[in-house]
This record gives sequence, C-alpha cells and structure tokens, in this order.
Amino acid sequence: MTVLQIVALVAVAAGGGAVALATDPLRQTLLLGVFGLALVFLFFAFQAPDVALSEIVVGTIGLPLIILAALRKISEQERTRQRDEDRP
Amino acid sequence: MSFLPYAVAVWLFIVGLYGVVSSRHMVRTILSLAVVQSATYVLLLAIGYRSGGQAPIVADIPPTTTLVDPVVQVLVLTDVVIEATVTALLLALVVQAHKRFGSVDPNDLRPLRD
Amino acid sequence: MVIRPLSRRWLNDAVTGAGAVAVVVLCALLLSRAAQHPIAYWMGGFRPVDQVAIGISLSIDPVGAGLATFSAVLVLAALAYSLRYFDSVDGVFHALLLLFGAAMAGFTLTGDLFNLIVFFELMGAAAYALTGYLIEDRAPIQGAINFAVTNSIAGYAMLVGVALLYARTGALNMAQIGLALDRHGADPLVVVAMVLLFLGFLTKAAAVPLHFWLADAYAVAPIPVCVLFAGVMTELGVYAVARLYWVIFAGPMHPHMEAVRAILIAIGVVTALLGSLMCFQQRHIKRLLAFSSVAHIGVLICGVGLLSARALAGVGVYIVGHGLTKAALFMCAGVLLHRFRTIDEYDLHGRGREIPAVGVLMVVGGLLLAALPPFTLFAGKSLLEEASTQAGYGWLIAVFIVTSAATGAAVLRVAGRVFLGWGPRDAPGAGQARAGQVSEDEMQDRPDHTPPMMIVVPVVLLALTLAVALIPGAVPAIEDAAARFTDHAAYAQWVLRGRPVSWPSVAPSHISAVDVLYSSLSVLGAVTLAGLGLFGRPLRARVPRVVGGPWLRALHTVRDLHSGHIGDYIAWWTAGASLLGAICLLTLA
Amino acid sequence: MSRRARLWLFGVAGPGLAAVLVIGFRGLPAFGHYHGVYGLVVNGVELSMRHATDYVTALNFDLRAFDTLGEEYILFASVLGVTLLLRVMREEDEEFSAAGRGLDGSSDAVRLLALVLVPLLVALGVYIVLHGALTPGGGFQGGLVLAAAPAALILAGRYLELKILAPSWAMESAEGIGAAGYALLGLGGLIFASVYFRNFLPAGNPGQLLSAGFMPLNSIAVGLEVMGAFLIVWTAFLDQALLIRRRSLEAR
Repeated sequence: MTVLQIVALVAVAAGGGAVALATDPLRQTLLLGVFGLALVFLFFAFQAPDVALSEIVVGTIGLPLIILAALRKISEQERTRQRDEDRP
Repeated sequence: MSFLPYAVAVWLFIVGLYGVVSSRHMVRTILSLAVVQSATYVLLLAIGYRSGGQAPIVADIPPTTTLVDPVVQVLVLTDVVIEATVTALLLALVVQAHKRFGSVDPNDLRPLRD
Repeated sequence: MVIRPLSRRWLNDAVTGAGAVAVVVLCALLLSRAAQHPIAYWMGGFRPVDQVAIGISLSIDPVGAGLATFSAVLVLAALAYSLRYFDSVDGVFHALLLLFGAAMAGFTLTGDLFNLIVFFELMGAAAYALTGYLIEDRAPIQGAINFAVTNSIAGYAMLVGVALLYARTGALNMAQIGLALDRHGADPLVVVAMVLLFLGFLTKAAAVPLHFWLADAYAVAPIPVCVLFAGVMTELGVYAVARLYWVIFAGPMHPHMEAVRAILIAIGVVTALLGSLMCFQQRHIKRLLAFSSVAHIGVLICGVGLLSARALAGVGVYIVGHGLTKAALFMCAGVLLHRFRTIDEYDLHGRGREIPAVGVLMVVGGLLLAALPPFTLFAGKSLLEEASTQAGYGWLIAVFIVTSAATGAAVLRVAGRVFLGWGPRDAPGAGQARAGQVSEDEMQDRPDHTPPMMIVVPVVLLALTLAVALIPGAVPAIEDAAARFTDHAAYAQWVLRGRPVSWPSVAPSHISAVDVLYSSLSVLGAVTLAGLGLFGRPLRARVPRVVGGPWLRALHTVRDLHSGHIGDYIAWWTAGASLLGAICLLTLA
Repeated sequence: MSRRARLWLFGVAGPGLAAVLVIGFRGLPAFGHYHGVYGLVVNGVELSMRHATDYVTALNFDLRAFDTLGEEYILFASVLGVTLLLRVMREEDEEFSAAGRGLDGSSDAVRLLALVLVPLLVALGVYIVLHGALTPGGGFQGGLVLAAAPAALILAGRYLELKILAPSWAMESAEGIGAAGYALLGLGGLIFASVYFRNFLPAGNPGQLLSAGFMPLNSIAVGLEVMGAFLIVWTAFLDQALLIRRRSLEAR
C-alpha cells in the first residue's frame, strides 16, 4: 500500500466522520464538499479515474446545488414563518 | 495495514448510521445516508485494487501491465448515480416536509400523533 | 411543472393501458415458454466463456416468469382502477407506475446479482415518489421519507454483501457465484454476505424488526400504489430471499440447513404474530391492511424458511392468493376514501350502508384472508401446513391459523362496523392512531358517484383468486415450478452451460380433510374475534385488572415503538442487523 | 422512544454490526492481492472485440449495458419524482419579476467569470461524452458537465435567463430522447444482430473517435439524458428556492 493511499484513506475516514457528526446543516454541506474531494483523491489513488471524474461532477456541481437550494428554501420559510408570527 | 481500507469502509458505514439515528435535522439524515453509501465505494474499489496496478485504460501502455479490476469501478459508477438520484428525491421530500410540518426535525414529523 | 389541461388525459390513459396490456401478454408468453424449458438470455450476446459469465443474463424460470406476469396483471389492475382517480399531474403518475412495473419485471427475471440490486433501486426510486404523491397532506411526505431512508440503507447493506461475494468468487452472475461457493463451503465471509443480502431483502419484505417503514408508507400512498405495494412488491422481497438461498447459498449452507431453517422460521413467526397483533388494533383502515400484510409476510417467510420444494410451492400459491385479496381490499378502502373522504373505522360507523356492494366485497375479502376454502390462499396454506408437518415444524400450523384468523377478523370487524353499523360508535379510549381527513387532491371526482371501475376491478381480482385455485393444473404447475426452483445444481447447468435439464413431474399434493378442518378453525376464529371486536367491550370490562393491566401496557409499548421517527427505525434496523449477524455467525460459520 | 433510549439502542447495536462486518471482512483477500477472474476476462475480451481502450466505459456501455439501462431509468424515475414532489401547489405563487432573482451579491467579476465558464464547460462536456470509450469519462460525467454550462449562468445572477436558455420543453426532450435513445440502441442490437444490446456497428481502429462499435452512440444518449435530467432537477429546486412563494396567510 502506498503512502498516497494511506493518506487518502485517513482523509476519507476523517471527512466521512465529520459529515456524519456535524450538526449544523450548512457546515455539513461544506464538509460534504471536502469529503467529496477526499473521495476523489482516494479514487485516483485506487487507479479509478472514471469514478473520480464522476465523483468530481456529482460532488462539486450535481449535489451541492440541490442541497444549497433546499437549505435556502428551508431557511427562507423559517423567516416567513417568523414574520407571520411576529405580526399581531 | 492491509486491513485499513476495509476498516475505513466499516467506519463509514457505522458512523453514517449513527448520523441517521442521532439526527435532529432531516438534511443531516440525508447527508449521513451519503456517508453510509460511500462505505460501499471504498469497499468495492479496495477489493478490486491490485498492487502496482494501472487504471484499466490501455491507450498508451504496454499490454503486459497489471491492471486493476474494471468491474468494481463500473459498479461504483452506477452507485454514484444512485446516490445523486436518491439524495435529490429525499431533499425534494424534505423541502415539502418543511412546508407541511414547519420543521425538519424528525421528532416533529409524526403525523399520526395529531 | 405547470398543470396541463385534462384534454390529453385520454391519450395518457390509452398509451399506458396499451403498454400495460402488452406487458401482461408478453409475460404470459414468456411464462408459457419458461414452463417447458427455462430460458437463459444473455444481453448483448455475451455468452459465458468456460462457465465464466462476462455479460448479464436474464435467467427465466417459471417462478420468475410467473411473478413477472403476476406483477404485470396487478399493474394493469391498478391502472384500470385509477382511470378516474387522479387528475392533477399529467402523465407523471402513469410513467412512474410503468417504471415501477418494469422494475418488478426486471427484478424477477434477472440472473445477475448486481443487476438485481439495480432493479431493487429502480423499484425504490419509483416507489418513493409514488408514496409521496399527495404532497398536500403531511403524512405522505413523512411516510415516503421513512420508506426511502430505510430502503436505501437496506440497499447499501446488500451492496456490501455483493462486494463480499465478488471478492470471494470474482463473479456477479448468481449461478456462477453459487457454483464457486460450492467449492468453498461456509466461512464467516460467506455468512456475513448472506446476512447482509437477506437483511436487504427482508427489509423490503418488512420482516420484524425491519418492518417499521411499511405501515407509514402503505397508510399514505395513493390506493393504486398500495395495490402494487401490498399485492406484489413486499412479496418480491421474500422471493429474492428464496432465490438467493437456493441459487447461491444452498451449497455452502447445506451442512447447516437445520440452523438456517430455524433462524428464518423464527423471523417469520415473530413477524406473523406481531403483524397480527398490530393489525387487529388499528382503526385506520389502510394501516390495518398494511399490518395485515406484515402478518402474512411472516407466514411467507416461514414458508421460505422451511426450505423445501413443497413449502415453496405453498409460498407461490399463497403469494397469488394473498396478493389478489389484499389488492381487492385496498381497492375497497379506496372506494370508502373516495366517497367519505376518510378511512377511519369509527368515523365511518354505519355510513357504508349506501354502498352494500363494497361491503360484500370486504366481507368476502376478510373471509379469504382467513383462508376460506377453496380459494387460492387456502390452497397455499394447505401446502404450507403439509410442508411444516414434514419438516417437523407441525406447531407452525397454529401460527398460520392465528395469523389468518386475526387478519381476517380485523377486516370483518371493519366491514361490520362500517357497512352494518354494528358495535359502538365511539372509539375505546385514546392512543390509537386516528385517520385524518384527506385533502381534496387525491380525487377530484364527485364523491357521491363511485366510478364503476372502482367496483369492477376488485370483483375481477377476487374472482381470479377463486379461478386460480379451481383451474385444474394451476396448483400442480406451481408445485413443478417450485421443485425446479429448488434444484441448486440444475440452475447452474441451464444458466451457464445452456444445457436443457429435464425434471420429472412432481406428484401433486391433495387437499385433505385436515386442511379443511384447519381452515374452518381459522374462519371460525376470524368470525368470533370480529364479533368480540364489535360487541366485546362489556366483556373486556370484566377481565380482572391483574391480567388486563400488564397486557394493555404491553400493547401500548409495542404500539409506541411504531413512532414514525426515522432515527428509531434505523436504530431498530441496526439492532436487527447485528442480532441476525451474531446468531448466524455463531451457528453457521 | 426517547432520544436517550434510541442512542442506547444504537450504542449496543452499532458496535455489534461493526463487529459482524469486521468478522466478515477478515475473509477478504489482502489489499492489493485480488485475482478475480471477471476483470481479467474482460480485459482480454474487450480490446480484441470492440477496440475500446477504456475498459470501464466498455463494461458500462457494452458488456454490462443492461445495468446502465437500469441506472438511466433510476435517474429518469427520480427526475419524474422530483418534478412530482416539487410541483406548484394551490396555495403557492410563482414570482416572475422582470430582472429575475439570482443569488444575492454576485459581483461583476463573478459574472464575467461565469460567462467565460459557459463555453468552456460546453466544450469540455462534449469532449468527455465523445471520448467515453477512449479516455476516462463517458456519457454520465460529460452530460453533467454539459448541464453545468447553463447552470453557471446562475452564478452570473440571472436565474430567469437559465429558464430562457434551457427552457423546460428542451430539457424534457433532451432527457426523454436520451433515455429512449439508449433503450432503442439496445433494440438496435435486437434488430440488426438479433440480441438485445448486441453491438451492431463496426469496431474501428483502437484510439480513434469513431471506434468501439455502438459505444459512442450509447455514450451520447446517456449524455443527453443526464444533461436533461440534472437541469430539470436543478430547475425544480431553484424554482422552489428562488421563485415559488407561499401566499400570505390572509390570502388563504
């Protein structure tokens, strides 16, 4: 096993743990991006460029756009609800 | 040391499940689910790896080179697509859940307690 | 995104209907050919080289083709039923229903382990969206989320199992994996792979304690979708367990057959009893039918667990009988929902008098669930009983009778209260989940007019359960198919070598007086229990505190476990997984 | 169950499952010493038959093309599901202001960057799709990059322009044509070579663009579908985030 692979594995383990254990969803989304990059690194280290390319496109554009849009919608609804409640 | 990739796969599977179980925000549940799934990527690719192997692309390498197993990579490719689609579906459900329940805490998503 | 006018609706219906009919015809043709010789079809023409499969095969035997036909018939029935049911989203519902049907067909026909999981996920993707279809209400969203999260985790567990088997055998074709494992025997890796794969499919089949998602999802999915979920999707989980056992694990597990049998039957018995208990307690009719499915799935898991050809034939017949009956019952619930905008048993008290036809259907359905002779479910149950006696598990018969009686009684009780106005109008105490009013979105039709298709389709389905049992040769054909299904060595032969295998005909079993006695017990039990449920409240008050108190507390505890909290469900899933894993590792490896 | 009970249950069950997995994984071949027969056979078969140089794509679009069919339909089903679940409901309004809402605070520099990015992404996407059988990548990866090109406009702060540049009928057609096209290419095998998903085009010379039989066509079909699919999903979510508003309480 090469040093590169060990480093990548440790990064993936740490990243995955961080994503699953973080509690704030926005921070979690950012961590998911970092975790995705660690996975890309690992896939290259495991000689899987096709998979790495897939993970790059899914992890950097495919999913974050959806997650951020969903979080934005949720936070905006929270604001609207607050406003409605504040109104007498 | 040669057990490390497999240990990482176990860790990801269990820590992802813990994320789902302890979650108080549905978005966290969904992202933890993605962590569970990444366990399968690591496991599959680790199984198919061969020491000193090259990526299974033979454009300009001599034909006798050791190649890593291409089959597991195809399985992971399919897996990545499944992850993206399931995540999108679940997030759509969560957006709607927030409209209906006014909350994304699994504690509050209990319609039958009305 | 924008809702289009209804004028294109007939086109959608026509195209979808034609497609569904075509699938039924094609599957039936496939079945008639596979009944003579099983078919191995290699996608892309990549035939195996020296018994090494490099492509994906459809390995079509009569059991697979039969289930594909059965699911196609139910897709057609669901479409016919929903002709006048929805009108909000143009085409999407139809497309998803057809994709769901395609996934079920692929799932039953494929011979490749990874391909099986691809179709599992396709079935899931279509099913999650269909479950959450009614986004105007709260419950469908929550049900769909729980369904999607639980089933996704099940899918990942299976993928780990596939990875283990691939590492061991270098194969993805099921026949080839089985052949390779024959040479290795059972070691911890094989056992863990089996545990993970079974876990995945038992989650789909809703075995206790992996079943929590099911009631949440079935209680809220639109009726035509419930018809498919309860009629065939859950049963496909049981099918997959049987398929994997006989094709892949029968070789290495052969020395431990007794232990595997005991483990599967234990799961089945717990599932059947808990499902029956929960079923009888519900007042939300769809939830009641959902738990009734859990109970009957328990019986089916016992059947698979008996690990014999006869039991498997019983499972096949039972699946047909139960699927058709349960589909018809969900359709009856749909009529109530359509007309009265609620499916709460107490809210509907006596209101069903306007539609006696549905009441008759419901009573018939209840009696069929209680295994009334000579319908299909009874034929299946008789085979299962014979097989359990042969395997030395004669006491299972009692479990089967209790399950039939309890689930039949629940339906009869509902029919009595709703259509005849029997029993008290007010519910006993709080605690039971009351079904809320549905929003207007599910159906826009005039509620005072029930479209005829909503009655005709369940009548046809119930008639089919009689027909299947009475057509001479139908049940013996299933027995033949089951015998071939359990032939581990022959499967590898015809898939990998393309050699025709000939099997001798199985001596058909006969229905004896004992079978009729058992099922009259269950029918009688169902009627008695239903009567107790309707009129037994004064009696219940007389039960001494010492007995009644703990029993009620236990009931409430069990009920509270079904909390709707996804974290709870996954915690239980993990507990089930580790328990099954530990037991299997201790006894099988 | 209370949160504490839930965590206790998992605290026992989680390590238990981990132990079960570890016991199973101990039977795996040591890392780097895998000698499965499937991959070796594939490596032998594929170059000689189809002249594809990327074996992963070859497996994806030829040997295990049926899996990819299932995968494409999973994508298709989820896109249907997302549009179904995020449909505009009765109590909701769509805001169509003339300027269009983008992400707040995107500066001119970001906008310029995004506009430069668009043609680059298109070129890259087309390249990845077409070279699927030769170099890493293929229909899925290229299709997603192609979808990202119009999406980059959001960075430029003009969400409504995305809807003009990639109108819903175009996205839906791209997705539908791609998905149906892939299934039809399989059918082409049935018609021209009498087996579903049988290659029916000549293999060509290894390394050339038009080689590897019908794989480039499969790759294009998948690329189209993936591009359409992701654009539809993104638009559905961004509609929710940027356009759709719940009517105020008084209006209901």
